[in-house]
Amino acid sequence: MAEKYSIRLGGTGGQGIIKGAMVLAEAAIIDGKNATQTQVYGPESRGGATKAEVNISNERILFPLVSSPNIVLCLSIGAWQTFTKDMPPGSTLILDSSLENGPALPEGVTVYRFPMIKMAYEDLGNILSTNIVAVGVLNGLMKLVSSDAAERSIAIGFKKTFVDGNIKAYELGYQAAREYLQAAK
Amino acid sequence: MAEKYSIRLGGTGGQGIIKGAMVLAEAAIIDGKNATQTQVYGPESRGGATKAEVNISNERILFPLVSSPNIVLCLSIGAWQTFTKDMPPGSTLILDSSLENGPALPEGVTVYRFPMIKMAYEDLGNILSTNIVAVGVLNGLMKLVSSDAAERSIAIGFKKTFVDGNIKAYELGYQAAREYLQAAK
Amino acid sequence: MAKYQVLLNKALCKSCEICVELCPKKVFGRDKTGKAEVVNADNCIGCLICEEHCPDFCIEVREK
Amino acid sequence: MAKYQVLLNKALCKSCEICVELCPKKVFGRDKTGKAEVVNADNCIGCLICEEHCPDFCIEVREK
Amino acid sequence: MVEARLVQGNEACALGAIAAGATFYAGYPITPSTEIAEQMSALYPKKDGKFIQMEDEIASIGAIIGASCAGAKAFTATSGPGFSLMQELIGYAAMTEVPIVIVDVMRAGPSTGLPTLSSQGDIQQARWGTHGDHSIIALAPASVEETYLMTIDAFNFAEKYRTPVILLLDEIIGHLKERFLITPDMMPPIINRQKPQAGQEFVPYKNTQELIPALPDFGEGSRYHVTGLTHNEQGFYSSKPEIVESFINRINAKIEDNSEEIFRCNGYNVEDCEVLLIAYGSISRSAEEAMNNLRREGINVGLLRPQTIWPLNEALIGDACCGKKAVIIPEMNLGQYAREIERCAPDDVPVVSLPKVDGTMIFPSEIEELVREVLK
Amino acid sequence: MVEARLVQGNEACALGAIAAGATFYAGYPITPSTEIAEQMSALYPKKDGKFIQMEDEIASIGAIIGASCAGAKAFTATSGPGFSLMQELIGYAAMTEVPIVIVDVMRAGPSTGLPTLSSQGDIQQARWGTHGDHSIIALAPASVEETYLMTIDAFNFAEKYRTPVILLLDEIIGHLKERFLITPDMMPPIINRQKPQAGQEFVPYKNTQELIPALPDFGEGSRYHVTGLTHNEQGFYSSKPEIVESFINRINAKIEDNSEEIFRCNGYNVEDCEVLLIAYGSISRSAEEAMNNLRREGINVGLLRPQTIWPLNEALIGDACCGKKAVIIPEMNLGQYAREIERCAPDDVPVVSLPKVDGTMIFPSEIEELVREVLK
Amino acid sequence: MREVYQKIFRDNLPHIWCAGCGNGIVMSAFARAYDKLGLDKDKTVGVSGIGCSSRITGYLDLNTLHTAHGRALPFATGVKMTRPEFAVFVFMGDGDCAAIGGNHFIHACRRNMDMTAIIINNYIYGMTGGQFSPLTPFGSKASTAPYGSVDRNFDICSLAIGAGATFVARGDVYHTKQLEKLIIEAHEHKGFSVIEVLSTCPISYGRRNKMPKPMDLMNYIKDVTIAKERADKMTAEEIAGKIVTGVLHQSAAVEYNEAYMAMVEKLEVGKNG
Amino acid sequence: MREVYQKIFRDNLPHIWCAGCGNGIVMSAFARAYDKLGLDKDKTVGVSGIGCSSRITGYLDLNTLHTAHGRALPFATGVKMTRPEFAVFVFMGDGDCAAIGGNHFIHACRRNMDMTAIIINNYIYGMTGGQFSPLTPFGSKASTAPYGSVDRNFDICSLAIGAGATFVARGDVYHTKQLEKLIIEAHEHKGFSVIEVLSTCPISYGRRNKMPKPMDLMNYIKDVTIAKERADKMTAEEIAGKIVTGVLHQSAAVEYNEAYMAMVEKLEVGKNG
Ligand SMILES: Cc1ncc(C[n+]2csc(CCOP(=O)(O)OP(=O)(O)O)c2C)c(N)n1
Ligand SMILES: Cc1ncc(C[n+]2csc(CCOP(=O)(O)OP(=O)(O)O)c2C)c(N)n1
Ligand code: SF4
Ligand code: SF4
Ligand code: SF4
Ligand code: SF4
Ligand code: SF4
Ligand code: SF4
Ligand SMILES: [Mg+2]
Ligand SMILES: [Mg+2]
Repeated sequence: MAEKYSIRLGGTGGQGIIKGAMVLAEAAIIDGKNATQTQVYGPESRGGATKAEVNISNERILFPLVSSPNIVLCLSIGAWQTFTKDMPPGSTLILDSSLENGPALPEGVTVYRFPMIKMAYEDLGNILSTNIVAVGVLNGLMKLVSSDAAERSIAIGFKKTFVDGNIKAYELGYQAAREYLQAAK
Repeated sequence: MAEKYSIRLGGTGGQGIIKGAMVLAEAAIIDGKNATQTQVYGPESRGGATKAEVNISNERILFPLVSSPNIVLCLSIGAWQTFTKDMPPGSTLILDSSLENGPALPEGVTVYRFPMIKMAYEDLGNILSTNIVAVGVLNGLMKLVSSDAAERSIAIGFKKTFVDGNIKAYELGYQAAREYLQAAK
Repeated sequence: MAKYQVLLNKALCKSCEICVELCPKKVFGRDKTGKAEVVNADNCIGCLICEEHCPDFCIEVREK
Repeated sequence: MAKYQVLLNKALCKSCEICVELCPKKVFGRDKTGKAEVVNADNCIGCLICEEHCPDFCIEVREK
Repeated sequence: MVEARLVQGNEACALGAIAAGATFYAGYPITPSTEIAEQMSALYPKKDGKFIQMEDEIASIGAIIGASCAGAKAFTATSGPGFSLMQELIGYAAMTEVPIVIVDVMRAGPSTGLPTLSSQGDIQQARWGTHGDHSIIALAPASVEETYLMTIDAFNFAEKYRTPVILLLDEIIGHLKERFLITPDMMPPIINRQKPQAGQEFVPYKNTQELIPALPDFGEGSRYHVTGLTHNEQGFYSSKPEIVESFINRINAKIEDNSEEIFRCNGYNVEDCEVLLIAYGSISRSAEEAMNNLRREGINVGLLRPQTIWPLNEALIGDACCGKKAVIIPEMNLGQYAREIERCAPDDVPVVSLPKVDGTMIFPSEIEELVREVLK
Repeated sequence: MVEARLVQGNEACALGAIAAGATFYAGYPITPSTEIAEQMSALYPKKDGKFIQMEDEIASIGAIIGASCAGAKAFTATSGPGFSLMQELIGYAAMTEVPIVIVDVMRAGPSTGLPTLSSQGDIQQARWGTHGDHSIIALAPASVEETYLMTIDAFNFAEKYRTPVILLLDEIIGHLKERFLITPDMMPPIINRQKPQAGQEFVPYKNTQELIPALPDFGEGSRYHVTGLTHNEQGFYSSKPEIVESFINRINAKIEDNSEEIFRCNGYNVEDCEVLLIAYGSISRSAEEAMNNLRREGINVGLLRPQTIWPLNEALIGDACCGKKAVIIPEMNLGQYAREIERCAPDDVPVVSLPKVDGTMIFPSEIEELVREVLK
Repeated sequence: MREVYQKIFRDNLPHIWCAGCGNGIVMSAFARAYDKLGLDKDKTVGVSGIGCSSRITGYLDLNTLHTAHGRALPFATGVKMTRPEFAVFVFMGDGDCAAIGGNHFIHACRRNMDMTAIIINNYIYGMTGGQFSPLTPFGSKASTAPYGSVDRNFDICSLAIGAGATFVARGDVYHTKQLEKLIIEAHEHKGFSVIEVLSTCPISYGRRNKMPKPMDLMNYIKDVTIAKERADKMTAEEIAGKIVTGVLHQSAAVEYNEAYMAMVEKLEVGKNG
Repeated sequence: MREVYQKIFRDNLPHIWCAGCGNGIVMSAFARAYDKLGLDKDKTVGVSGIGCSSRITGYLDLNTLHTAHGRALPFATGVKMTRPEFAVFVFMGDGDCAAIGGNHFIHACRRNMDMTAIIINNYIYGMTGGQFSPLTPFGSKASTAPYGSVDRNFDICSLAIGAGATFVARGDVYHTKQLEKLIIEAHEHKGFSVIEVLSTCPISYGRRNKMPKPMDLMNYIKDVTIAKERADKMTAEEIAGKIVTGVLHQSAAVEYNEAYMAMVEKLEVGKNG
């Protein structure tokens, strides 16, 4: 694993982007890594595009924001429009399959598409678990944290009644990504 | 007249000390001189000893307070106790005749006693004019301002209905002082 | 023919469902993104409840 | 003989005249400096009006 | 006004405000500023002005900002505790570029402190009392006449730069009564806020070269939005970094870039003296007297007397300090202005603070002593 | 606390307060400090503490001062606008020597400004926001763990010196979530206020050599009077110049004379570097990253990272600056701390401010660029 | 959009409010009332504090003054005293008006300066994410009252009456026609007029109090309110638990600027006579 | 001096108040009431703001807290929440309580924390030399109302009731026995209790309003007041122009600290259960 992973999750208010980022960051910490998690706050995020960012590293993380993301995951068109501009070559973009007509991408960005919203809504019957499906997909693709840590992180981050559902969501996303990668091999 | 006269009036709250000082200062200005007038403000003056100070000079007055008074006039024992300590040699102290058992005076201070309170109360029937009687006495003794200016100053400083009474008070004090000086010659 | 025309500015709609629930004549439904949609325009009786309660000024009901 | 003793602490008196005016028995007068002075001690009926109204706690009325 | 009169500093401030064209006063009483309110309550009903006593100092400054938006030249007066309470809205006025004048008659603090005694303890607060980065104009007169004239300056600066201006009187100046004669030749011209030019597109907060927006008063027709949020040229909230940055820089630059014009001071023997005194407000009078006394003794002392406290003309002060055996700053606080002089003065010039915080004025003799000691 | 967790800065502050023994919180919500209030409202009912939401920030600080008099370690949290409103009573706490902690999570100002974005714009306000002369202790942590530990320091300083202490978080630190693991060895000892010694005559505000009065809590038996007026050793109002002076000097000296103990900082390559960065709070992280990057390039950069903002250890800073090609101060304001460094640094060392006020964090690359430019 | 809205809204929609937020409903009722009042926009000033609701001034094409949290009324006081001929409308949230702004509110009630205060009571601090306000019902949950609020709440209308207000009314976002009418009556009242508007904040209040959907709150308001005309005919028991809407109090007293001008005139007569 | 005074006064008389100032009368009534209540001085806190009246805490041998202008109640709130077993008395002037401190006052009324607020209403800002306060009667003269005040005044008792206070009384410095009794009743009331005390300020109020002598004001108070028991039996016309004294309002509501502790207990039960 490279020295530092910078991940950005984008969506609209209510999609649980921040919670997703927290689950990811907490999992990294459970794995014994360092992590920082930040987000855009306040009325601006109301309605418009929200982002939440995570840095993961084995070393001390100094600059805590994401200046140049390795991975961006977007659940809304607004997020795609706003948060992908600074993606460097070699970085990865994960889009929800429902998104269309987004902006052109910077050179050298690898794009994946997964129907994360649909998976949450149709397969799990709960659109609110989109964020954790997304974390599963992201981790399935990039292997940032151990799945064990991810699940413990979910257990920490949610009220008891929601833990199982979210672990299921995580696994659903994770499996989808693993299967895709298997298939792509 | 010397370069700068520094005068201090002392009394208790309600004796109109400040008004007296203002009349004196305003008169000096009418005479074309410079004058500053300051006083102690606030709750401390309530009940306790009050002082009001005046500097008169033909030149610009820089330091506006009185650091070393040429003349001190006291209408209460508290004032005598508090405000005479820093009197330099050659300075003049004017005491109301009713005051007894005051502190010892610094060397070389000339003392005059006039029954100013009594003059106001008995001769004028108005104890509230003590302050202007005092101004009259002070000016009669020291000739700081012209009597014309003093009377115009009174006319400026008081409501119409009180002007005449106060001019009378001024004259009473002034005359008493002049007569005393005549007699003393 | 219907007496009223129900105009809906979807661009402003935030999917609150207030119009859907308050319209006495069930004129509104939801599209698949959750936004309001005029489904029974002809039923409109011009009561203006929808217009006055839409927090985002999406609706205008006009007499034809 | 009078039943009450009227004690006056002149040091605290500020000459407000409240006692002079409120005492129903005219127990108080003024000295020449304006301060209160007990002038008719024997008239006192112990109503405590003076004591309770003196703003400067100068007065104490004691049963003898 | 033809005859000299005995006038109090606070009264001169009231009269100066009227002369500057101020028509609105809102305030909450506090010693030693109260006479200003009392004057306005007596004068305004007779002079087409409005006086209101608000429920507190926050409401007072709020009301004058509102009045200013509606077209009045408006002011308030207070002292330390009230000045502290006004800080949030001083920042609001700076942010929204609404001209107002705040008179702070300084008494000894902190907290309730010594309500009736003097200090110059709010010098740094005038600059830094509110949160965030903004610049400020603060003036400190040293006589009753100067109080009158500098009250007019305060309104002029407020109008010209569309900014809150702080007039710092110390209690001694506020309560001092002295000879007062203002002749027409002494009067500064009255400046009124710039209005948008007819026929031009109205962009309320346009970032022009002059850095100062030309805004109409409410009711003059061009409706616009006033907000304490960072805003774009149209006046609406924006958090775009480039807009925020240029806005914050503009409201600072419009003052700092004009510090040469805004910073006013008098100098006496500044250039050829050995020891330079720097003093403001009432204490500059002690300093001047000390200077005179010392010069009579043959000690070569000079005096720099800033009338403007903020913004500093740092170059001017630095130059003035250059080559002196010592620079002495007597002030009625623990060296608040001395810190600034220290920053501006060359390293090899000893900057000596003469602080005093006991409520009493610094006597000329205290300054004289220190000068002698420093020269030893 | 054995396992590392993901914790937010504001949350760490709340936990730190509890670890310090704080049992009372009063506050008024304001972004970006609100999470602290929310934490306390959830935690205190379960931990024998008291949480109250007051009607405004003035009431909030009033309540914590009252609570502190009654024996609680008490604190509040706010941001710029609320911090401005608290100024009067910060002065009151300084004057009455009541230990309290005020957390100011700094957002971009002035005024309402940019409520959700970060700044370090209240550095000077923390020092000078209230009227009159008083000294202050202000701390600025740079990580979530440090926020926890320095919250404890804040209470310790407050109790030890009987003074208000300001904890300055910038929004980035307040809202940052990161790895958090406090092991017992990291924990500072907990300091509690000194009480009067039994058997000795009780003189509430005795001016002893330690300069800090030993006061009982209300209810502990020695009744005394607390007032924001200048007061004598007995605690009652006095305007006697010598009493006022010794009192004001004492409450300033107890902090300034201990600046060596109170001023804490970390240094990296400070002594042998060519260019010294001085940075605090979140920006010190950008500076450290920039330093690391530049050193990899072979540019000899060092970093001084003050944890204590006020009081300054001026000698230490002056020494650190000595002989550098340049000292660069990146900060999220218009150079508020740089002013102080300028004052302390020798004249021949260029002190370069790297200000930023657009609401965004200073990136390491911005610092790197400036270093390179300065070295050109 | 209907013309009356276009006439008074600025051209900067969509607004920032959440889906189902009552602020928009108040804004359109205000627009309709304003239109009926036939006032001159150039001579109308809208003043607000800080909060979600206070953002309303940003959308109204008047002279608008978005002030500091809690301070709208002092600013409005300065405006109105300077230009008594202006129509002044003050928009405040429940926190803005009753928490930090409470003092200005009671003093405005006392002074009786001719302006209209519209308090949008969504029972919560919306803008800062859901802390309880002085109008949050005792026992309700909020982000700073996770176990239910232990703070008794004000009845802001009683408070206004106790403070001496001369026109006090309560409306709500369900009864939009009544609200429109109340705004008109309030403006027409000479003196300081207060309208509390019960409003909806699904995000910061509803979600924590088992009314997560906009319509949950709308239904709550619909059920809990009762018009004064009806309430007057009911017994205390019947009204228990209900919130009365309509004009709750109206009385006559001298308006502040008129009292001021009367003083001025008296002085002038004195001068000339 | 009577022993009850010596027991609770500090040894620092004479006080700073002017001749005939009502503050001293309130102070002795308080001392008598305090003595009868039999409270522990070590566990009693006296809190005041800034003003002549607020100097009272300097003379009382309690734990005393002389705060900032208008802020006595928030300080008292912090004290009482920290030590609910303490007896807390809060002394405020009319300006202190109703002008700058108005917001804290109404919120204290709302919260209903168990303490006693004594508002010494001398109709004026005494300390600063006679500016009008929100309780200065409309039309009265003051140093900032040289032509008579154009500000309507509060009825502070109505305000307290409107704000939700559970005990509201009015006494005066003429009826000293009643005042003593009201202070006792107020303290014994569980919750926030308010007593307005009509008092005399000959220097800053009386002199400007044709009542220059202490007894002028005393007589005014004597004449204008009427006990509630009597007023209740009179017609509105008969009462017109009178000021009613006595306990004006009393109601039951949960006390703040009790509500807080009830919440804590519920959580503990939840924890254990
Ligand atoms: C002095 C100050 N304190 C606190 C805040 C933070 N703040 C902004 S809006 C708000 C409360 C909003 O509640 P309300 O007034 O009810 O308006 P709403 O958002 O619910 O419409 C608070 C506490 C602030 N901006 N300024
Ligand atoms: C913040 C602040 N503003 C103003 C003052 C000045 N001030 C001191 S006491 C007072 C009013 C006193 O009136 P009141 O509360 O009625 O008490 P009284 O003196 O009449 O007993 C004022 C305005 C202050 N100390 N602090
Ligand atoms: S006007 Fe009435 S009937 Fe027509 S759509 Fe709207 S709510 Fe329905
Ligand atoms: S009421 Fe308006 S915003 Fe809500 S769903 Fe209907 S059209 Fe959309
Ligand atoms: S107790 Fe009554 S009768 Fe006796 S002196 Fe006092 S007031 Fe007069
Ligand atoms: S009431 Fe007291 S202070 Fe007043 S005159 Fe009588 S004894 Fe003196
Ligand atoms: S938080 Fe509440 S009040 Fe604010 S915009 Fe959203 S729904 Fe409206
Ligand atoms: S000014 Fe009035 S209230 Fe103050 S001490 Fe004097 S009489 Fe009493
Ligand atoms: Mg609200
Ligand atoms: Mg009063």
